Amino acid sequence: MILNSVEVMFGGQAGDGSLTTGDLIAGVFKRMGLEVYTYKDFPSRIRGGHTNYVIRASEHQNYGMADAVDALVAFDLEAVEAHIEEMRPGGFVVFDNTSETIPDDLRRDDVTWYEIPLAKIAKEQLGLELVRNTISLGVLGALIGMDPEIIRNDVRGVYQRKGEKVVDLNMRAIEAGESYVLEHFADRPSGYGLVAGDDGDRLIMMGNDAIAYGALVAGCRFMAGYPITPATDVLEWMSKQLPKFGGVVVQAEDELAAITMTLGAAFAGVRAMTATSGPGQALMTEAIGLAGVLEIPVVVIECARTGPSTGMPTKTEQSNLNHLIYSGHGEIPRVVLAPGTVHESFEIAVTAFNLAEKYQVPVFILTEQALCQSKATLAPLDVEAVEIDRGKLIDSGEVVFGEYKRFAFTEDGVSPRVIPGVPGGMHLAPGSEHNDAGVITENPRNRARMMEKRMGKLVSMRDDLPNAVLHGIADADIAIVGYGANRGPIAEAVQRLAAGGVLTRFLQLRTLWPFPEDDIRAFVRGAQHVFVVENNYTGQLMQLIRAVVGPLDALHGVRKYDGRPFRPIEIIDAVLETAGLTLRRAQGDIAQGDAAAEVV
Amino acid sequence: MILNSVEVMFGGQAGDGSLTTGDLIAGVFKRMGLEVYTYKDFPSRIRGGHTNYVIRASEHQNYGMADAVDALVAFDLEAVEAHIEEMRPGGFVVFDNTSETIPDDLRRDDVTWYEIPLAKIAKEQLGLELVRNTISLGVLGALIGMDPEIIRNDVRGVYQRKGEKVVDLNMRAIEAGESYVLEHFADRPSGYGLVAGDDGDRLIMMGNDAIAYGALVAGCRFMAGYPITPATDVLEWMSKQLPKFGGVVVQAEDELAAITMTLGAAFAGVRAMTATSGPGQALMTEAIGLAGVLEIPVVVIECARTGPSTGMPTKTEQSNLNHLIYSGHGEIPRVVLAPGTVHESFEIAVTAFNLAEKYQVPVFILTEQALCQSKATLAPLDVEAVEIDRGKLIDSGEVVFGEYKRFAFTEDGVSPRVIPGVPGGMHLAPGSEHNDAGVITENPRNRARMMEKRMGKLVSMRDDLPNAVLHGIADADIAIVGYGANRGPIAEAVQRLAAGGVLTRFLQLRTLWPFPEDDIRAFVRGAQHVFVVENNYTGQLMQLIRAVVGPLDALHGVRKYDGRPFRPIEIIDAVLETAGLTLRRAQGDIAQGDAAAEVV
Amino acid sequence: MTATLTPKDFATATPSWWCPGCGDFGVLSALKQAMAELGKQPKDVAFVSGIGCSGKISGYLHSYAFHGVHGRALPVASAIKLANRDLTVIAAGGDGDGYAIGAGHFVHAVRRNIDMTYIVMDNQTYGLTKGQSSPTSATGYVASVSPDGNPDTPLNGLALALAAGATFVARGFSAQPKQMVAMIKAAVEHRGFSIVEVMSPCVTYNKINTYAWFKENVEDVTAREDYAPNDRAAAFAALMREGDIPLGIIYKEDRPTFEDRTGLPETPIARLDLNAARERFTAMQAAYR
Amino acid sequence: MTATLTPKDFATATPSWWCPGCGDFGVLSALKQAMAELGKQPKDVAFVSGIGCSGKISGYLHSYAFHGVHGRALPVASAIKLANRDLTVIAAGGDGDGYAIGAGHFVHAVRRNIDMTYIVMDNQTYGLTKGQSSPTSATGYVASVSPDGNPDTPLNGLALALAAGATFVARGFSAQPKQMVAMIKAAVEHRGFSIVEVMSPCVTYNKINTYAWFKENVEDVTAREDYAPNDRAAAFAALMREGDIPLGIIYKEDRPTFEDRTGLPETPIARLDLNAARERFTAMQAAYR
Ligand SMILES: Cc1ncc(C[n+]2csc(CCOP(=O)(O)OP(=O)(O)O)c2C)c(N)n1
Ligand SMILES: Cc1ncc(C[n+]2csc(CCOP(=O)(O)OP(=O)(O)O)c2C)c(N)n1
Ligand code: SF4
Ligand code: SF4
Ligand SMILES: [Mg+2]
Ligand SMILES: [Mg+2]
Repeated sequence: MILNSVEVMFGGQAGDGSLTTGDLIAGVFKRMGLEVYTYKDFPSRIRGGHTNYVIRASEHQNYGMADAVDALVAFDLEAVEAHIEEMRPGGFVVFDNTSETIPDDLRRDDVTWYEIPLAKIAKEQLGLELVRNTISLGVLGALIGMDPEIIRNDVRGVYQRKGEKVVDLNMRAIEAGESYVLEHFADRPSGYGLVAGDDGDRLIMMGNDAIAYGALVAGCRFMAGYPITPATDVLEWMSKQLPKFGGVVVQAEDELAAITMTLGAAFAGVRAMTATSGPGQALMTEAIGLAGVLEIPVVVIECARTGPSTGMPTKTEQSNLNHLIYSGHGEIPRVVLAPGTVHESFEIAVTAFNLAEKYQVPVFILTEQALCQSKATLAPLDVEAVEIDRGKLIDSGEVVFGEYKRFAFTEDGVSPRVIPGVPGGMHLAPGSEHNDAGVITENPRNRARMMEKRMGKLVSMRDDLPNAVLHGIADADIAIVGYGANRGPIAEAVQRLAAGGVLTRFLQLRTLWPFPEDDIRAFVRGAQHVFVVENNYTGQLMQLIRAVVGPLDALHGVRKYDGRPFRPIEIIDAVLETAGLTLRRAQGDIAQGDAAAEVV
Repeated sequence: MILNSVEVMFGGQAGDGSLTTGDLIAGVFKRMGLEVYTYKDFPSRIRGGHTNYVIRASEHQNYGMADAVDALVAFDLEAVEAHIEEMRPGGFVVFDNTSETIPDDLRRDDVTWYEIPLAKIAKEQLGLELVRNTISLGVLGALIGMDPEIIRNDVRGVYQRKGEKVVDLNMRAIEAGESYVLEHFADRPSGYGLVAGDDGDRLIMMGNDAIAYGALVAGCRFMAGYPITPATDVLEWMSKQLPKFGGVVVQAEDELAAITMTLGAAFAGVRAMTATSGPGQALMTEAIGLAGVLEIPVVVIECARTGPSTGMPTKTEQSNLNHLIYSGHGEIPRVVLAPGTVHESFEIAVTAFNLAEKYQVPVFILTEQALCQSKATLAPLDVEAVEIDRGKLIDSGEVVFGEYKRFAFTEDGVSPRVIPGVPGGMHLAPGSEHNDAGVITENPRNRARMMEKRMGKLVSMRDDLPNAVLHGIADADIAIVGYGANRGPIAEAVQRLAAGGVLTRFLQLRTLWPFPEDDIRAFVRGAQHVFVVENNYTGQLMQLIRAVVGPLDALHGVRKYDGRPFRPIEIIDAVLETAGLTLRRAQGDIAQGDAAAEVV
Repeated sequence: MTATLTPKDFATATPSWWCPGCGDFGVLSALKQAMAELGKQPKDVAFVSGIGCSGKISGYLHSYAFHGVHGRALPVASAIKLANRDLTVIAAGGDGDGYAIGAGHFVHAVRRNIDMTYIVMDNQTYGLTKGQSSPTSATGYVASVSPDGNPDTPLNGLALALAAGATFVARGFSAQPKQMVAMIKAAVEHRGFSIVEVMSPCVTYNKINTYAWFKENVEDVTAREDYAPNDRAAAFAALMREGDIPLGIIYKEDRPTFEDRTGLPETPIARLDLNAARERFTAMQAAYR
Repeated sequence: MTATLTPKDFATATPSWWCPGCGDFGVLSALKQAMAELGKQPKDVAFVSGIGCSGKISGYLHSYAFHGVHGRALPVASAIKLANRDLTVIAAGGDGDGYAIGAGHFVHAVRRNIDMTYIVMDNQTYGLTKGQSSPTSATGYVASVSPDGNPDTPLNGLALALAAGATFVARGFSAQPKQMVAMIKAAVEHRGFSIVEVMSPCVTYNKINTYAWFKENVEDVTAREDYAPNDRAAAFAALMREGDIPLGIIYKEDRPTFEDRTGLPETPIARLDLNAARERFTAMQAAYR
């Protein structure tokens, strides 16, 4: 049987509590010492509509889903219809047959079926239909060997504040689930098993929380935002925490206000940010140009979702990289950073604030639904290691009026920056072109010089930008480029291809603008094939790479634009097919999902 | 002396009436049978502040300024200070010395100085300082030989509605100017002369007027806009004309409203447009995505100015091509067209509306201050030749409800489009992803198919897009690429380089998106040097070209980002320097500004 | 088409995405009822909605429906009306859509007075984004983004409309269908911009402003015989009075519409022959000779 | 710094870009006078303006001045105040900047009631873009974009503010400096969001609402002894009355500010030590174990 590697999918209707149970399962897996990654696929509505929650457990962190679902817990037929094809042969389905039955055409015979009247048991034995979630938890636990004690502790932890009666009810629900399995399926093992290990000193965190936490630690004390999926988490997190640290959060009337408030706070000397997604980002376009010309440090978090327009608001995509890099009239220096893991989400949030203030530019943190709303296990975050570099900020003492020039021309293009309240620093900060003192002028020579000063910062900042991470075998013939949430599935594909005898190298970009031309040039050199993996239709990253290395025949786009993240096998297949290779070891063996899983 | 080739610059303070006089001069030149191009350089304020108006007359239309100013009419010292360096050796200055005198360091001795107390004469002899403009007209006329009769007719034409007294006053002003020259400078010829020819059947029109007129002729009957320089002209023109043709113009509360109103009108079946500039364009970003996903035909005119942010609002630039192509979250099919002349402004306006409706996509017309606010002489516009193609529009009859699908999948990606009022066509047009009937769905297969349907239109439209225009010698080793207002100075440079023995070819792009990859590939092939001429800092067009042909060593950027348009000599020099060439005929001979000017 | 219409004629096949018990159901059925009683044909109705739970309503009314971007329902709807004045144009959206991101358009649509109707479905929260405070949330309202309570003073959308020069201002409650139907009919028949704000409880997130709470707090002003809906200042005072929430047609006035003032022709612009007037176009070039 | 200040202390070296006679000159000098009389130090004044002729005013007041994008002066200024509550924050802009593109922010800045002052320089036209109709232009006002006359009903910004819950509403006239100075001082001293609308004639484009015209039409309400500026409905009625243009402090009320309601600490956020509380940060990770 397969040990310590399972991908569970919880499928039901939005608002039926499956998210809570999903989180519980993730917690139990973690406490059993396993690495966990979760992915939420819910509709853009509050109650009803198919939703599913994927929880993957393995011995090594893969930061992504496996090739297929091992265990589908389906609360209704719709869940089976929607996902039966995604099941791995040998996997199993737990189905609530209280009111529906599985039609034959859906009844795959290469998966094991556990049909249990969950709702019925919940109502009749426990008197509350809602607890069928907890029952299913007991069922799943018994089938794959989740530690009964840990399950009970965690469930207690979640329901404690609702009182002992509720806790007790849920305890009995777990019990009911477990015993049902014992009674009915003793002869039908699931084929999956977990070996309890040591939880150790680890966290389980969502990408958005890691960014928000990073921002707080980095000294962000002002946030203005307008709710929008999947960025609202950040606004909510900051609303709870900032006031505790002397800061403030403003729920703005729209994104035009959110971004201009962020500029105002930053102008006044506070590390400030806003967070939004595509539609809101579009509305912030004009103000970003103002931040650029006024050299105001702001951090803007983009939690990307599926466009265009309202698109599929709760789904993932990488289709606004172009917007972050190119939008707006006129040209400004700007930075676009993209974390690939929850841990990097924290680190990059910190870096973003330092870069913003050191170079007085707007910095975007580009993340996406499949990363920012996904949870993963990770080592504790090192707060002590965080260094705050405020650059040429003058927030105390005084400057000599007349001598001091806010937009002074300097070597690195960065001018000393006073904040209101500092004696002698009074000046005008105008969105119109201005001279070094901030006086508006249309003089052509000054204009050219100011453009050179501002844009020059893109060069002076080079050494401070997050480097690209090389995965796999440095001199392999096959190269892969990608960023963000694709870091997980690509890295896993690389690992498994290697296990299968196909060597590849993968460059994970973390700085997307200024575009790491040298890294790309060096990385692509000598590669027989270069695969550019991205979640969009037009190949935005590919276009950037082509401008650097030319439209080489060796460049291949691997794209997905259906709102769903990549599964490793999709990348493996694309590579093998294009490169005309097959794996030395048969696909089946390694399609296992966790390269490190032992097959007993 | 130099015949029929003169560039006059009128320099004074904003709001002092020099614009009126500049227009008058342009008109007189035209009526004398010459080709005229004008360029306005005014500050972003209403009264005061240096402003200048350039009027160039030549025997062939150059659509741009010459290398240097021949005749500077300076109403104050500031005008001399600002422009004396731009004067051509051999040129002349008319200076109003009523209250200021020329300091020696400015007194170039290679130009002729005509110092006249214009204001004094105006006040003392005519009793109104303002008429010094008209006096200067008489002075200029006498110096370069403008037809006195035509001058008088045109001046009468302009002031008629103000009554005979005003007309008479201005007549005496012209008189005063002419006689002053006769009395004082009979011995000092300007070195320039004009030979009155036949005006013929020609127009003189501003780029913005040509676009607005084209839109009207193309059937545009709704416009919503918000004032912004240099796009306001279009809004003003349409406000006067549309009501006469059953249409309506709405002055919106902001650009967010302007663009969404435009979408609404187009959805209802009216050819609709809006016009704006950078800052407003930035605010329209989100709604453009909606037009893309709802497949609503809208035309958006971008009259580009100098950014970023407020930048230099009255100056020219080509720095938001990237924005028009790449802005917005998610990917939509869109078209970006760029006229290079006033005549093309008319034609492309017509094409834009046909493309928009035939392919149900947003179409941008990209023009810029140096073109849209410049006047030029041109042949009459052929209205009869205009064809209106509304594509798959169903605006009458009826469709069968249930069978009809607004977003039906078709060969060319374009679906039959009903408008409200048509029986049976009722449907939902949602910004969310939807199926062919307009029902919102997050099904991955439908999503992928819808993306392919919409984006596929970029391919099906290829043959209908305005072609790129080849200027110069088709097989020359030196190639130049450019668009928009640079069409003039580049084409002139090409001509003059040829006259000097250096052969070049110039590809003027008129469709910028979908990017004409094949044309570029074919054009660049075999070129020793490829110069990409554009008015911005980062080389936006260059970046697009690099993505197609690679970062060739042969690619050279010729860029200007000081808010001023190119003069031909800047391009000539860049080409010669980089290519390490010199002209067979000495620079001086051909730097003449009008390749066709005879040098007597 | 001549057969009398019923609400069913305005039903769509699409199942609603609202939570059971959501106030928006009441708004939708009242709207269907009103359309049927007014004898409108679905083909002649343009229905524009914003983004939000409320915004989904455009998917459930059989008509030419437009589900645009957040906060821009009014400019879209205004232009549809100008483009084809034969259509009955209705816009609808939430309190966030209309009074937060859409506040600027709201004020200007009101003063433009184009002949159309705007329905604001007010649940005093941002439903679709999971219950944050909205412009109409009470001060102190505790939500995910205001854990310590909403610090802002609630916005009175109807008072705002009066200040902006509204010519028809009414408020209903989604649990009182009869009054809503009557109000929507009067609004649609009003010549000019009419606004109907409907208290539409969010049963999932707003645990304060519930059906029960509203039943306690609403008051039908039209019931008071001393109330005359033609005095702007009095209407303002009524709306501003602390305590109860006035329902009914609160203000009504006849004033020239945007169409009147611009002399918009009777022929809908959408019906014009674009190829007419060619020679007039050519003649215009004289001005540039 | 202790020496008493004069308007000169708030002057900049930059020459103004306004037309001779522009009403904005009056606003600027009243503002300098008020700042001097209030004893504010230029270093402690943050002055944010919009885009327009009026918007250029930030370049002429010696202070920490921010000349942003069109229509967004209020959010910028609001955040500056929250970031450093020790600053005196003033925003200024035109009728287009504040009531057209900025209308949404205006309404929300008012209801948020942050302790700052907003000066609207109303010339009833878009000056900088050469005289189009603005939200406050009279119906029928003829301009380049409304050759047949402005079809819209003028917007009463102060009435709008009252409807949005304003706590300080005043109007001045740039030809009456004394009153303006007093009003601006009262506004700055008001605890909360104060709005001062100043009638500031555009001598170049607006040939209707001239100085002469205003002298004819303005009326000082505070002069009427029956007028008490503490009744919102009465203030609304006064503002809405046809005919004359009321000047003076039209409404004033004490209400908790945004700062009060959010319990914003007295220490300006801009002065916080960002490296403090490291161990508290680490402790927070427990929640994720
Ligand atoms: C530009 C933009 N910003 C934010 C969002 C996210 N969003 C969707 S609906 C909504 C508000 C919903 O509140 P309301 O208008 O009151 O509608 P309700 O759901 O309460 O009916 C928001 C903020 C968006 N879709 N677009
Ligand atoms: C986003 C944007 N749209 C349009 C403009 C052009 N613009 C500059 S000032 C202005 C309006 C000026 O009117 P107002 O605010 O009343 O100021 P005034 O010039 O009358 O003092 C406009 C539309 C702009 N700068 N930015
Ligand atoms: S969340 Fe609230 S507003 Fe949205 S559908 Fe549910 S009940 Fe209605
Ligand atoms: S145009 Fe009008 S508002 Fe602008 S500066 Fe001149 S007078 Fe003042
Ligand atoms: Mg709501
Ligand atoms: Mg104004």
